[in-house]
Amino acid sequence: MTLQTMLLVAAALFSVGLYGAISQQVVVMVMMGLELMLNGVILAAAAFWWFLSPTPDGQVLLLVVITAMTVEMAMGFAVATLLHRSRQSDMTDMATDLSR
Amino acid sequence: MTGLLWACATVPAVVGAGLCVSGRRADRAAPTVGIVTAGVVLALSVAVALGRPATSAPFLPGAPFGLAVDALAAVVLPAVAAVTLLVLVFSAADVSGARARFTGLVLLFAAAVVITVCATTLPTLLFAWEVMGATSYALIGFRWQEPHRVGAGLTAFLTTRTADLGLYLAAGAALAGGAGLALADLPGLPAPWRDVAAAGLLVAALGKAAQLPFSAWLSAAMQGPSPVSALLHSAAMVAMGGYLLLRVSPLLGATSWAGPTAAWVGALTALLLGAVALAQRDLKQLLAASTAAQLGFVVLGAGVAAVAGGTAHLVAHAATKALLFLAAGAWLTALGTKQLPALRGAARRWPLVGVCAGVGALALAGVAPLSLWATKDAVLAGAHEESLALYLVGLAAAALSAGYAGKVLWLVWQRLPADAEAGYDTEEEGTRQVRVLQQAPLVVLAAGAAVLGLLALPPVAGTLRRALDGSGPAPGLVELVVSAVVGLAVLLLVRVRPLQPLPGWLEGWLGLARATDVVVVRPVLRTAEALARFDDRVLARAVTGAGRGALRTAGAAARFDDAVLDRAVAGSATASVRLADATVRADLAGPDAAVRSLAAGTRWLGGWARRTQTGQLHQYYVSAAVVLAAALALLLAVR
Amino acid sequence: MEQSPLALLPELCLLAGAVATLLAGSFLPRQRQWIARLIAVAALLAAAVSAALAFPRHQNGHFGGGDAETVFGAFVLDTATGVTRLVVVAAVLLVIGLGVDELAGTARESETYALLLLGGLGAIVLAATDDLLVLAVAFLLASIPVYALVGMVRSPGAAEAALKTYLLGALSGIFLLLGATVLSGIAGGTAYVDLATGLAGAPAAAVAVGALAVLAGLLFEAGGVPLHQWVPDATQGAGTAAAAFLTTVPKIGALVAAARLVDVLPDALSWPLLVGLLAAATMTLANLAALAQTDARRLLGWSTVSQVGYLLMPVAVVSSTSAATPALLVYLAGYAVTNLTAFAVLAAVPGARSLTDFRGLARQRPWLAAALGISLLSLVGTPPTAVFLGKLTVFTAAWDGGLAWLVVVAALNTLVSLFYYLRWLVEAFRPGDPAPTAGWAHGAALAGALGVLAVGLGAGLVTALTGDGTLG
Amino acid sequence: MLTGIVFWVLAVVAVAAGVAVFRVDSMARATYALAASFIAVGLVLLLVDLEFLGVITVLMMTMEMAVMGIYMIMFMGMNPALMPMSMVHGKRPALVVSIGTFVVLAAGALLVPWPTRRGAPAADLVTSLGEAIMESKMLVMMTVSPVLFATIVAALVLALPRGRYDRLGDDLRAGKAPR
Amino acid sequence: MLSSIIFLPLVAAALLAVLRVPDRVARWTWVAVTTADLVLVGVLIARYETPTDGGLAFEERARWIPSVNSSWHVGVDGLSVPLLALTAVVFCACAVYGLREDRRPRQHAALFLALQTTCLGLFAAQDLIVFFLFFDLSIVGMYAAIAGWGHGREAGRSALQFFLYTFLGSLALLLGFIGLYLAADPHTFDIPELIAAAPLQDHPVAGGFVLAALLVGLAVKTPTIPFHTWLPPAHTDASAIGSAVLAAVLLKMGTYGFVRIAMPALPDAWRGAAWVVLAVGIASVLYGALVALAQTDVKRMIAYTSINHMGYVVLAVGAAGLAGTGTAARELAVTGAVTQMVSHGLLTGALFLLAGVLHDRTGSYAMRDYGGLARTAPLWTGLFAVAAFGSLGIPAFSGFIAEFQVFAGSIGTTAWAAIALPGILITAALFLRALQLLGTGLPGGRSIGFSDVRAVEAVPVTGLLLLSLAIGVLPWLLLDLITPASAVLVDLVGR
Repeated sequence: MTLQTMLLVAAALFSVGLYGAISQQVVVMVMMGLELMLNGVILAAAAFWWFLSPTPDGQVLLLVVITAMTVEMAMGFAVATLLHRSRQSDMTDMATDLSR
Repeated sequence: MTGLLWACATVPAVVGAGLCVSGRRADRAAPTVGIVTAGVVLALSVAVALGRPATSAPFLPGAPFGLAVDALAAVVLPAVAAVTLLVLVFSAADVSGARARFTGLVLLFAAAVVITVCATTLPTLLFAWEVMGATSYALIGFRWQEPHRVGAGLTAFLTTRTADLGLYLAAGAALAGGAGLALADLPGLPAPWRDVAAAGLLVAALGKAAQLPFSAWLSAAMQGPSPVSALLHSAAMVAMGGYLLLRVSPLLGATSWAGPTAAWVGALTALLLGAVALAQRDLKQLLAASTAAQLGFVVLGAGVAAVAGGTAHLVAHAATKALLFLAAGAWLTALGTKQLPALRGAARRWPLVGVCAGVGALALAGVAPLSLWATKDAVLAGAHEESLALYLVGLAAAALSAGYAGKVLWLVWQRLPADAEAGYDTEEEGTRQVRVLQQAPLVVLAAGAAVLGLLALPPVAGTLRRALDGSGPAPGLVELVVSAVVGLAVLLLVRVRPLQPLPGWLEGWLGLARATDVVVVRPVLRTAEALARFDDRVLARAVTGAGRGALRTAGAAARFDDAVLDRAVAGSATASVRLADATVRADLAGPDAAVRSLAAGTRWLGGWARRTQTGQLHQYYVSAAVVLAAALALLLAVR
Repeated sequence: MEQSPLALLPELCLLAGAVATLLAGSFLPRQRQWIARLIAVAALLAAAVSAALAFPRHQNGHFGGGDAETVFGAFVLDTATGVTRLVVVAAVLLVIGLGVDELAGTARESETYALLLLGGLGAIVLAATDDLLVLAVAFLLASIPVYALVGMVRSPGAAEAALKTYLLGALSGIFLLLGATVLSGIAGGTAYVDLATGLAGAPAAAVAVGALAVLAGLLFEAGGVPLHQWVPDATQGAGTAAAAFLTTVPKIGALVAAARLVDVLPDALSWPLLVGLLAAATMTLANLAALAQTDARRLLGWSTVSQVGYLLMPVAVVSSTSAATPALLVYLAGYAVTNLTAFAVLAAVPGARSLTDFRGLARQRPWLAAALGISLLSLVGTPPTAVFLGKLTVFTAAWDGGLAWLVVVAALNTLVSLFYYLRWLVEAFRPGDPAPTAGWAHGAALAGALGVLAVGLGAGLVTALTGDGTLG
Repeated sequence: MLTGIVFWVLAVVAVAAGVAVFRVDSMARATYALAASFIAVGLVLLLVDLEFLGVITVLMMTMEMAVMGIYMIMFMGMNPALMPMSMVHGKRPALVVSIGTFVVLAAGALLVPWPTRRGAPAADLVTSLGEAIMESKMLVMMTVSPVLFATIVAALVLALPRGRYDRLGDDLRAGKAPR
Repeated sequence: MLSSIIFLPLVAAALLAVLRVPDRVARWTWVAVTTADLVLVGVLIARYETPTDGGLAFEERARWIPSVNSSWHVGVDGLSVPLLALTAVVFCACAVYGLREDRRPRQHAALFLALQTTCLGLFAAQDLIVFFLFFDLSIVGMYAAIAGWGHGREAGRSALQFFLYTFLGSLALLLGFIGLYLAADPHTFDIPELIAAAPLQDHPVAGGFVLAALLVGLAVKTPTIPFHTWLPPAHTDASAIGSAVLAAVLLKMGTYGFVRIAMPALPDAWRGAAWVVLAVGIASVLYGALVALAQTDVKRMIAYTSINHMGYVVLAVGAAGLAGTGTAARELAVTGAVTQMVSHGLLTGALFLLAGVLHDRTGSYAMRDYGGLARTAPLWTGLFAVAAFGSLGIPAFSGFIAEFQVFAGSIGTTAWAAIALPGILITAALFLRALQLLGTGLPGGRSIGFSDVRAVEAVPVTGLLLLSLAIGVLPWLLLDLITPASAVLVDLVGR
């Protein structure tokens, strides 16, 4: 277990999440992709903390990331609900009236 | 005395402007006012001719409005003033309708002539010079109801103005040479600028004097009323061309080429326009061509530094030709025609007019001892000193003048044909009468035409020559005799053997007008039209096209919509026309195409910009990722 | 390090105001929610007064320099913060003013005010902080109210706009967190002071990834390329007041924050060039896209994006010229008041959506048309209006900072922008029957127009506030 | 050595579960996979002495996935088990972008000359975290509170179709919403 | 003094915009205010004494944007006083002519009063930002004038084109100003300070770029070819007053910028670019004249002659930048350029007002629609003839004074300037042709029943023409003002 390997895994998680965020049509699935990206960020933060600068700052950072994740997800659910109610759809592809 | 000089210039100007502005209301009083003013001017001019004042007023920086009466001006100024007065007297009886405008313009013209004669700086000269041109335009086109007369004025004005550009050039050269704008300083200019100044002045003078190749305008100018022709096209304006050359004769002499050039142009004009005059069938046209030819002698004189002779010829010719023009005008008003065949025997109907005209014609023919005989020889003497060829050409020209003068003389004194009335009223409704006021000036002018030769004969000639600082030779006795014999012989020859019709190109003024039309006017107009098309179709449309293109919705760029196709089809007809233009001026197609593609490009870009906004979220994600990756690459690449 | 919460009085006023507004709103009958509005306005006024009073004290602080006063180790009290506070508070006040007609008596009126206050608070903290952690949290605080405000009107368009705003915001938040992680990891701390020292010798690639990611987050908040797509959608889909808010307030915070960040980034990488290119791309794309818009709101949305492009110019040169920070602040102030004036006109003609709906405005409501004209001409950059002053200073700063090409690009863009601003203006002066107008927004538009002129004419005063701009 | 093996196992689990999120054919299973991925990362956190944060991660994620499951049943009206999963678009660009991202990040991770470790972890990590939160990073937590407040307000505003005036009448006095 | 001259019209405009006074009152207020301003300018000229060593008179300076060293700085010298006077005169004439405006006269008056402030302010500005402020606002005002009171079907589009095109110019100008500001040390927008410092003297490349920006900006406004295409449609579709103001005053802003800013502040670069300027001037003279010759629409024709006439100015300022020995010639060229600005303002203003009469009576500008107007409208024809002759450079009118100085000075500097001489000739041809088509012959077409000019039309035109005549006969009245300033300018350019 080295910094490099941990970062590699984090990069993998981030990229997989990005793939999901881009390829998924259902809002909730897009959110899952985003979560997975955040998962990678968490892992990277931990790696940096442990291998480079084990200061309290790093811990607070992790805490902030986790908070952000929660908050974003809460908003995500709210928005998905809103969309579902107003358009009877939870697909991002269906919500393309606003363009150009 | 300077006050008198200013008055001499401003009185006719102010009165003339006032008459012009007051319009038809002043018509009744105008002739009287005009005659009185002209009389005052004559008196003033005589006074200043004797007093020789010089004065100046602030005008342009470094170039005051300078007026001065030197010997040359002292001779010419009274002559011009006198002719003006006589012409106004004549026209008081001759011109009808809008007399205020006519008199006003004549007085304005007279003021300009006074200033021209007395000008000591280039701006002053140009000032008056251009006003002469403008008033001559207005006077030639005096009867504006008839478009061809206005057109003739336009031709006259534009031709003389073309030549006037030389004065602008000369002014620039004077400044560049650092000599200032005074006429007297011009010969002192350093080498290249001196030549430029000389060339500019030469061109300007040749244009006004209707010398080759500018002569054609004088033909057109005959559309003006006869008094106008008498004043402008004999005594004053045309003469001013010759006068200018006489005045700057030192400058011409200071260059190696300007004098001979002027001399040859003058001589050739005298010869060729003499031939032209011989071929004319219209009295005024004949007189006009003769004017150009006679001015040729003046120019010749200036070119060979025979200033005194030139001056004398100028003055004598003014009297002679004004006389003839007024006579022609009297006949025109009375008989309604100026066609020579129709004027057969006209002299016999009004003997006084006939006699006066006869004196004029004889003088013109160079019959001794009338005026032009001696003055012309004074010039030719100078030419002889310069070169024999020049002298011979001049002599031939003198013979020609005897020819056309004789043609007129014999014609008008022929027996009145029975069917004379048939030829009348071809140009206007004749009055069949010649009034006293029309006849009186003729007498005065005839006297002048007869005796003014004294200026070129001893003892006056010597005085004059000394006053003019001239060193030109006096005519020898042999020359005087030769020319008198030639003149008389030709005159008699014409009497014995009436002329055969001469070639059309001579009657048509050497095709000068046509040539100008083909070489200058048409190309300019074509260019103007082409440029206007270019401006409308290419430049302006390109810009509006760019604007429209940017405004156009960008969806149009994405799909090649019907409107575009429709326009393309509908526009193909105009496009083919445009294509023709484009092929003719391939270089002009460059900016056109460029700006068009710019317009299209903006339109396309607008569409592209909006197409990035697909509404598809995953595409936003992809674009964000791609752009950020590119930014990263850029950051790492550019360091 | 000062720990006195009093130093954060304006922020506390906003927070307390938000809580009080929300609480009051939950007990007020529908038609008497104006009391909640009053509370919100009072809180804003209190914040404005306290911010104004505090302003002179830290006017000499400059960000990046060591002599600026910092509260809680992460909240810088300098000119930029002071100006941001004033501008944000004023902007929120104006938003409430222009939104009264639209919001009064609606079911969510008090919530809206609370969210406006919270969003304003987020923008201020975003602008004032010099710590990556606070930056990340402030990002959330600034963006979450925006999601709600966009979706508030409950129309399909609003829902879609909210979705897009949210999804782009979430992605940007992740970018921001990723960047914060990388930067703090290699620098050994999250405070900008640590970054300045820690990044100096750090590996360039890591710095590039980290800083770019943080910048991406801020670009979302500001509405710059490549995360700008939500702006026109949200502007079109949301209610007028919400649109006015989201095109103004978050940008103020984000751009100041971006300037603070770029200022501490090491010189090893060509940040000016990158930010300059992003600025050029933003303004060009937005102006081109705005050309053919027919919906007034969407047009203003794109206009906002283009203005962000100009606003990024001083950010690009923030570390190379002292003129950049004042220029940024001046432009932000001018832009805020101008943009809100334009939205006030929109709010004053509630029925108008497309540009042609404004026909007859000049005949029927000359003052409103004048306000529209002033705001649109200001957006173009015509003197003596607010944005002209901004453009002048910004162009000067960018040129001075070595980005003369960017100034040329910006000038050409200004020309392009004239097309669409003028199209709207022309419609307003054509004959026609406009929709009925609303009173409060009318007043807000006039006040805003006066403000636009005041900023331009009183330029000396404004620039005196924004400082001489010496940077550390 | 042991840590290494555990790490690799967890790493493989985390990534594999992450991949599985988008490979399984129902949303419910995707939720489980995501939870697994998070738990694996949470366990990795434990490996680097971040017990507190690791536990938090695991707990939060478990909760969140539970919420997600409930959410899907309640609001979407889907049967989580039977939901077919073929709602994908733009797979190719997604693949290209994500692989590209991975290559860039991985290359960075492997090639960047990372600096050496500065300092050592505090003896009591939780205490140091608490101190940091209450002292040097106090503003973070001060800001988090309005964030949570805003989130609650915003989420309710967005998610609730009917406000209090719909339920309680315009003057809030009615016991029931007007029908 | 100067500030009150500048802002008096604006204050009146604001009052007219706010107070809903009756139309009659609005019209007469307009006349009164412009007359008052004209009187004030007259007082200013009467009290004007040529400042020593190239300074300014009636200088006023107040803080504005100290952070960028920009201030409300106004002042006049021999280059600006004539243009201030021209502005006051032209606007006063337009106000009288505007007494017959019946479309929203109150707003019309307010707009033109505001426009007057922008013009006066520009000519008095001694600070680049103040200059730019008025430069830009004049565009906005003129746009409103064309779009709001123009009478072509395409008025909106022409106005837009005008706005876009001149706005492009103003942006280029702004870039140039910023470049000057940054080059100066300390940074400043103050024109006298910039002139004194001549900041880019030893930086040929940077100076070249800054000058290029300024040149483009000013060339669009002037306009010279190839930036002129906005002018003809703008004139064709503008009202008579709009055209008169546009041609008589607004075009001067471009050329004034040359002598006020570009030449003295960037002497080195100007000398380097002088050949280009000269060539553009020559091309403008000839091109403008030729294209005007081919026009069939009298207003378009006058518009194109503006390009020709402004070309003389460009020619002269280009020649003034040629390093040569003849200081006198270059001074004459500059004096001629300023004289030409005034002269063109007076004469073209008169011509456009006269063209407006045509449109007012019959709605047509096409020359072939008329003929024989000398009979039905002798006064109109007379005035048109006088204006045309003045415009084609006949002595006794200001045009001759200007053109003589321009040509004598330019040719005195470089013989190449003589290429432009045919411009005089073509201008003469086209004006006389127009006069012939419109005025002479027998009345036909729309000339029949054409009512002659009324007093409110004749008075302003006559006033403008009389002023032109005064300058033509007593040019030193004007030249004494200009000459010292042009000497200073030539001196500065020669640095």
